Amino acid sequence: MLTYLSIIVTAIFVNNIVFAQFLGICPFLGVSKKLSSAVGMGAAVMFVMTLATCVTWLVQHGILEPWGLGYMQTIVFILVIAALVQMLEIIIKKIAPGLYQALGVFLPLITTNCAVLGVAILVIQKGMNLGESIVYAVATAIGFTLALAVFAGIREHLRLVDVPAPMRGIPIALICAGMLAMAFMGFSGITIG
Amino acid sequence: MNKLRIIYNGLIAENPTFVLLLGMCPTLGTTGSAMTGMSMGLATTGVLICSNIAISAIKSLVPDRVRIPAYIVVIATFVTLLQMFMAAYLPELNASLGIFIPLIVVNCILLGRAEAYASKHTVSDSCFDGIGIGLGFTLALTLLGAVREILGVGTVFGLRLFPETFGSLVFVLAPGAFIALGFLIALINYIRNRS
Amino acid sequence: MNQLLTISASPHLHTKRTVASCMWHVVVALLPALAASLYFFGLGAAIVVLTAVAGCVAFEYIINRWMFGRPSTILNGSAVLTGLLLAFNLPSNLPIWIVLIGCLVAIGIGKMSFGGLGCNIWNPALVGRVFLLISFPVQMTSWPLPLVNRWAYADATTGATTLGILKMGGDPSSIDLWQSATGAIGGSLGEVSAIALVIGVVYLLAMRVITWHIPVAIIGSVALFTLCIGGNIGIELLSGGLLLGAFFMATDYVTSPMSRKGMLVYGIMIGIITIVIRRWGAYPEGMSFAILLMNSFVPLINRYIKPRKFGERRVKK
Amino acid sequence: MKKLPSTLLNMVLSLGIITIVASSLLAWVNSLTAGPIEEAQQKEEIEAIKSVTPPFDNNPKSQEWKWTPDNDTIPFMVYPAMENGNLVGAAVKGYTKNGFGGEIRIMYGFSTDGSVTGYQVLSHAETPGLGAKMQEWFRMDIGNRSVIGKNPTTTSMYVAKDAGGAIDGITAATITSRAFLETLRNCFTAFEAYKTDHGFSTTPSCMAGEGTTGATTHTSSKE
Amino acid sequence: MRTFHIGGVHPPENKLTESAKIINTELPREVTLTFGQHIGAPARCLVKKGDYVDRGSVIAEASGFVSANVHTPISGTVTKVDQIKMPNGMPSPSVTIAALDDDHEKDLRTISDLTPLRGDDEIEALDPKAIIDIVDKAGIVGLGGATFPTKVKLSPPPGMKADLVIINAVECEPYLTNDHALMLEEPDAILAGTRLLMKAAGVERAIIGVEANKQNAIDLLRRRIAELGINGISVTELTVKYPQGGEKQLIEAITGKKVPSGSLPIATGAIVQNVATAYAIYQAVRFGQPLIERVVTVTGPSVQRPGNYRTAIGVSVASLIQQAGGVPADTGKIILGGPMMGKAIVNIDAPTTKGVSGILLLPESMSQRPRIEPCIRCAQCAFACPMGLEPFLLATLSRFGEWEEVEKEKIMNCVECGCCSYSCPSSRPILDFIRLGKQTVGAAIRARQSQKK
Ligand SMILES: Cc1cc2nc3c(=O)[nH]c(=O)nc-3n(C[C@H](O)[C@H](O)[C@H](O)COP(=O)(O)O)c2cc1C
Ligand SMILES: Cc1cc2nc3c(=O)[nH]c(=O)nc-3n(C[C@H](O)[C@H](O)[C@H](O)COP(=O)(O)O)c2cc1C
Ligand SMILES: Cc1cc2nc3c(=O)[nH]c(=O)nc-3n(C[C@H](O)[C@H](O)[C@H](O)COP(=O)(O)O)c2cc1C
Ligand SMILES: Cc1cc2nc3c(=O)[nH]c(=O)nc-3n(C[C@H](O)[C@H](O)[C@H](O)CO)c2cc1C
Ligand code: SF4
Ligand code: SF4
Ligand code: SF4
Ligand code: SF4
Ligand code: FES
Repeated sequence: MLTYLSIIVTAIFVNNIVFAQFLGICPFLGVSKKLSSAVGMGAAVMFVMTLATCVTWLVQHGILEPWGLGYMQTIVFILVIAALVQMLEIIIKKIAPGLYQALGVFLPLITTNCAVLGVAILVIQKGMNLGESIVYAVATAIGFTLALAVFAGIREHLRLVDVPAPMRGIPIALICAGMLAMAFMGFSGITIG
Repeated sequence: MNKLRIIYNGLIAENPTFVLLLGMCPTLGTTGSAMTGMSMGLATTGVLICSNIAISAIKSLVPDRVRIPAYIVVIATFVTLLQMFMAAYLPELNASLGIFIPLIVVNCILLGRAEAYASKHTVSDSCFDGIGIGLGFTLALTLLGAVREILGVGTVFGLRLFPETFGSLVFVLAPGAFIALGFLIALINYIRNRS
Repeated sequence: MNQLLTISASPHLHTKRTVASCMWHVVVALLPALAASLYFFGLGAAIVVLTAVAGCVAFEYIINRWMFGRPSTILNGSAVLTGLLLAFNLPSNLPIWIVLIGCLVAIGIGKMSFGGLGCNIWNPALVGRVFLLISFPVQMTSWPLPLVNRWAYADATTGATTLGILKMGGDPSSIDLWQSATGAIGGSLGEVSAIALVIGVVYLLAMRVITWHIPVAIIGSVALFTLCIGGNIGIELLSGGLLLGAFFMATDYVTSPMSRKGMLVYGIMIGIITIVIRRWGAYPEGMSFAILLMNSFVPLINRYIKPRKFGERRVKK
Repeated sequence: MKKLPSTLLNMVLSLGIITIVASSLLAWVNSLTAGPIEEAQQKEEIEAIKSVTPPFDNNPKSQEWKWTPDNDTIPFMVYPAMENGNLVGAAVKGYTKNGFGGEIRIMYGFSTDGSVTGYQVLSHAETPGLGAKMQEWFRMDIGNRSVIGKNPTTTSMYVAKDAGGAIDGITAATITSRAFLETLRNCFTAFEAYKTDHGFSTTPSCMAGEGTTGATTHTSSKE
Repeated sequence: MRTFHIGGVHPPENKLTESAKIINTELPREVTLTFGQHIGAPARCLVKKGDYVDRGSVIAEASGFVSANVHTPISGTVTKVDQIKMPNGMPSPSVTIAALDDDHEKDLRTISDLTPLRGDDEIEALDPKAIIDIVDKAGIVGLGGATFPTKVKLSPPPGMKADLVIINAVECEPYLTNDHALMLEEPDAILAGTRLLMKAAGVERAIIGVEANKQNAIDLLRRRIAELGINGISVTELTVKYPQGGEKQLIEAITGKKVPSGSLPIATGAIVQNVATAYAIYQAVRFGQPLIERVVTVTGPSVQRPGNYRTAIGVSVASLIQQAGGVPADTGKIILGGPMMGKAIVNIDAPTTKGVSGILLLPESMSQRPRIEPCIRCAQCAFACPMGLEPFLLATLSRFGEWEEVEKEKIMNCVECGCCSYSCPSSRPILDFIRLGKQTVGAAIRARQSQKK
């Protein structure tokens, strides 16, 4: 139990995927202009990340390792993720059109989101078991969504203030991300138990 | 097109980091020092050149509807090759770049160039495009790495410029990466708007 | 005669309060704590405070006039206040060049990159402080002892802060709360004297510069949460930057929520995060980080927690 | 050249061929690089062991012995260093999760009597310029920084800031220093356990108030 | 003491003319009457140049349900039917009547057109319908500032039933004292007018709301109620706080009920009328006097003889100021109404209208707005807003043209009380931006509604 709690706290706050691990920066900068799309993107990432981590973990331990194909990890994982996203898109469109409306536009973006592949590889590198991997994936996605939501709020605020011209847009967004990373450093070294 | 122009285009006019804002994760994640930044840039350049060549070579053999998966396979192959060579011959560098090496696969620069350039141009043009864009990326990463290294610990490529006590550690850590890149881009915006 | 009449839309009256008077009131409220720090830390405190204030004012002037070409804003006192509060968060033996870097970061990054007064999201003084803490941890965590060597600056005798002692596994019962209240303890130069800080906040409340919501929410949640996890409330409240932060920094208008309910949520979260960092994190002190973190959430708080509109029906569950 | 039309057959063929070519290429390169990769990893370990222990003539890797601390599952590795069949010391690969940035892996070398002969930090996530200084700090001959040549039975391997400690921690990185020394103590315990297990005489332990001492499971891979 | 609970400010009261008796001014020899003196459709002109009109006769009649008659306060000849420049400088159609001989001050009671003096019994016998009819004929509109035709308020929409009349004697605007003076001098008429209002609205209860800074008026009204043995009318003392006189705020202060957003005040069962309106109703019912005069406070820090002047509606602003000693040399701004909601004017030769409760002359030093500074997000404006809005947000969104957002943020709830602009330490023109937003959003809403129909 404690390990799970520790995984969750670490993944959300201490080693936040965006602010500490530098993964998923493009959607973080690209899809955070409006709060609603930020939350949609977060939900989509959570969906895909959890499923992808689960499937790739099984592939790694069920196929690649027993057959000595460890070197194929990168290529297999990215194909699995791409296929998964495609399938999800088709399935969601069929069974839950409402959800598709909400998540659909974000799904294609996610294939090339390094956070998804990153987490899939990280859980293998860290030697996590399936349960831990899933918890880690969910927590990471929560951390990502949190980062996205906070950032969207900040950017909505920035729209209404007088940012100096050369700083407008990406530069000030990056400075804000830096400030957030600095604030999140307050959690560094948090140990549970 | 003039080959030099293609390279200039990638290096400056369409610099993937400062102008197109692609590949932000490795840009931030591997620029703790000028050396790691440059290594990452070169590693990516290598894969980019190879994948650009391969993709433009096979472009007419790939039906449109499966081109994205096909490109991904090509790119992933070269990334895996790079991984193997680095693990075998450059183990230390491999360890310091860590997860960002396999993640070259999802770097949007690669797929972006495959889609926007290699799939429409000749092999040699695509090769030069790879060189140009790759060097542009390398330049950006090296620059950012150098800035962070200098501000953070007072060295550049390990060369000491001032005593370490005067370095602001924050620049080699996560917040400094964002802040340094933010101001670099602002500076570049400012210069571009002036000229 | 008709041509001379001024035409403007109502209202035609205006409160006497100005931006400058708000800021200077806070400066006045900080004077007791400044006096205490000069008494306890002597020369070092004077040097750091003067450097920080001068640095912040100078950077604001330079950036405003020479980079943006805007009118100077230094008379409204907000840069003075940022400098003063930044100094209050630094050890009194900090080298001048580090103080100046702090000023540059606070004003340059924390305030002016966002567009100046009123545009920033994070508390500039804390941005400067945390930047220094992360960048120069060695210098930022050596605390001169109070009342010792008051005429020394760079080579003052140093010791640990209350929270530092606790973090290192020290015995809580060895801590003298009376010293914490008066300020005869190690720490950032402006945070040590609880009594002086309380005098200041009473002045601010009486002058109606701030409302009670944020300070009370922070102190209340720190006390309650400490009680829940079995800590010593007195120590948590009186040590570190808690009071300085709760009274003068979390209350910064620009970076705190704009509704009373929002202020309470913000304050409560600051209190909880502070204790979490103090108790479980690597840093002995969590106030600065907690405020910066909650500053980040202020846009969301403002968006979702709003004043109740007149005649708006409450949404029934 | 015209593009192939997107018929099903074309798509399957095209993707199939690309995949087959790619996998064969990878398999071939893998077979070429597998050796060098293995070698690089082996070399790294042996180099590390060599750098911390007295000279030896055996293959310590082939004589590795595992020791698992009480509160964890991943074992410490003891690599005995022999010269002419006599134990001259050992390298112990240990880890801690109490670093500032999480896990730190360190290899310590001991001489037979338990004095520290060297160490190598194998991996860590400490802050550059702070905790990361441990690689050099604890071998510096300044004040009481160095742990080299000191024996945990006679020197209290704790940070001087903490009661009774005899080692100067890294300035402003007490957490890393503690983690470093904790690993040292545990590695020493592992080495002692190895000696007991293999019938070498143990030096009497006077490490009072030790955190993790007892070894619960030990298996020798040479059995 | 009772008061409303969201927002509000307390600017310095500056009631310079607090204990000044009402001064009756001489009837002017010339008046100018405009047709749009009330909220609603402008009245339709009934006279033409050269017509002779008798004092108190209708010169323009209501042109719809929400509209009101306009009467002339003097007898005389119509000399002009033309556009004139209003105080704000905008042209408006109007009638000018000049007394060519000396009969312009004719006693109203001698004019046969007007129903003559009614006795007490006669008044008792009037039914609600008849009272509303008299009010309608007399062209009475709200004198509290909004100039809403009173008969409309007294005829609630079907399904709505009033159970309380609230007399608004709050006068929370700084400087103004006209209602205060009226209460001190005409308590009996006000109480009688209140009873007429109760009867017209068919309610048993009336509450007169007065702020605590008018203690003598409260005591006087309470004493008269007791002495006359009137049932059903009481006086409630209220904390001094602007904009307590706002209808919604007053209803909440007195009854604790909040007018739901988007509804009429009648939804709470209350009808709010200004004291001067009650007085005017009594005048109309008892003496048959239409709304041709009112009390106006002429005041200002450097005005020579500030005071409460009873004056004919339609005299020029300048002539009223003359009564008070003329325009002081240091004047920088002249305001019709109080300093919080009143309008600054350019043309002092323009006529007064039914809605003018005060003329405020501010010296130059008080006329300029302080320098605008950046918003420091202090939320003072939000704390001050009696409608619970977020003025800083409405203003900023309006500035950036985010019309959909401002509509969602309920910009239309704003009553334009000015508390936000008043309390802003950065002296931002908050309300100016909000007015812009309200105009745009209001137009969009009307366009949508007409599309639906
Ligand atoms: C050192 C010092 C400098 C001040 N400078 C200014 C100033 O430049 N502008 C200003 O408006 N108030 C300044 N004040 C504050 C005023 O003296 C006064 O306290 C404040 O304006 C009172 O405003 P209030 O009555 O509206 O609260 C200063 C105060 C001090 C202690
Ligand atoms: C950005 C930053 C990074 C830090 N990294 C480390 C670290 O790697 N190891 C460490 O022990 N302390 C680190 N610290 C310092 C701790 O937070 C804390 O100050 C220290 O553990 C205890 O202080 P002391 O060593 O002066 O007693 C870091 C501090 C900061 C601000
Ligand atoms: C902000 C605000 C302040 C007001 N203040 C007063 C006031 O002090 N006295 C008053 O009689 N009417 C005031 N009014 C007008 C009232 O809302 C309301 O229209 C009036 O009391 C109704 O009575 P009447 O129709 O007899 O004028 C105010 C309106 C607003 C929007
Ligand atoms: C009550 C109050 C508290 C303030 N606290 C701070 C502070 O903690 N740090 C700071 O840099 N400025 C502070 N200021 C000044 C000012 O608001 C700040 O510089 C703005 O954040 C700059 O945009 C404060 C001002 C007031 C009125
Ligand atoms: S890999 Fe993905 S998240 Fe990372 S830089 Fe590229 S697109 Fe952005
Ligand atoms: S993957 Fe998409 S969002 Fe990311 S950089 Fe490329 S185009 Fe932009
Ligand atoms: S003018 Fe409107 S927004 Fe401003 S305080 Fe009054 S009601 Fe609120
Ligand atoms: S009162 Fe003025 S400065 Fe304060 S929040 Fe409102 S608009 Fe901004
Ligand atoms: S005088 Fe009070 S609101 Fe008008």
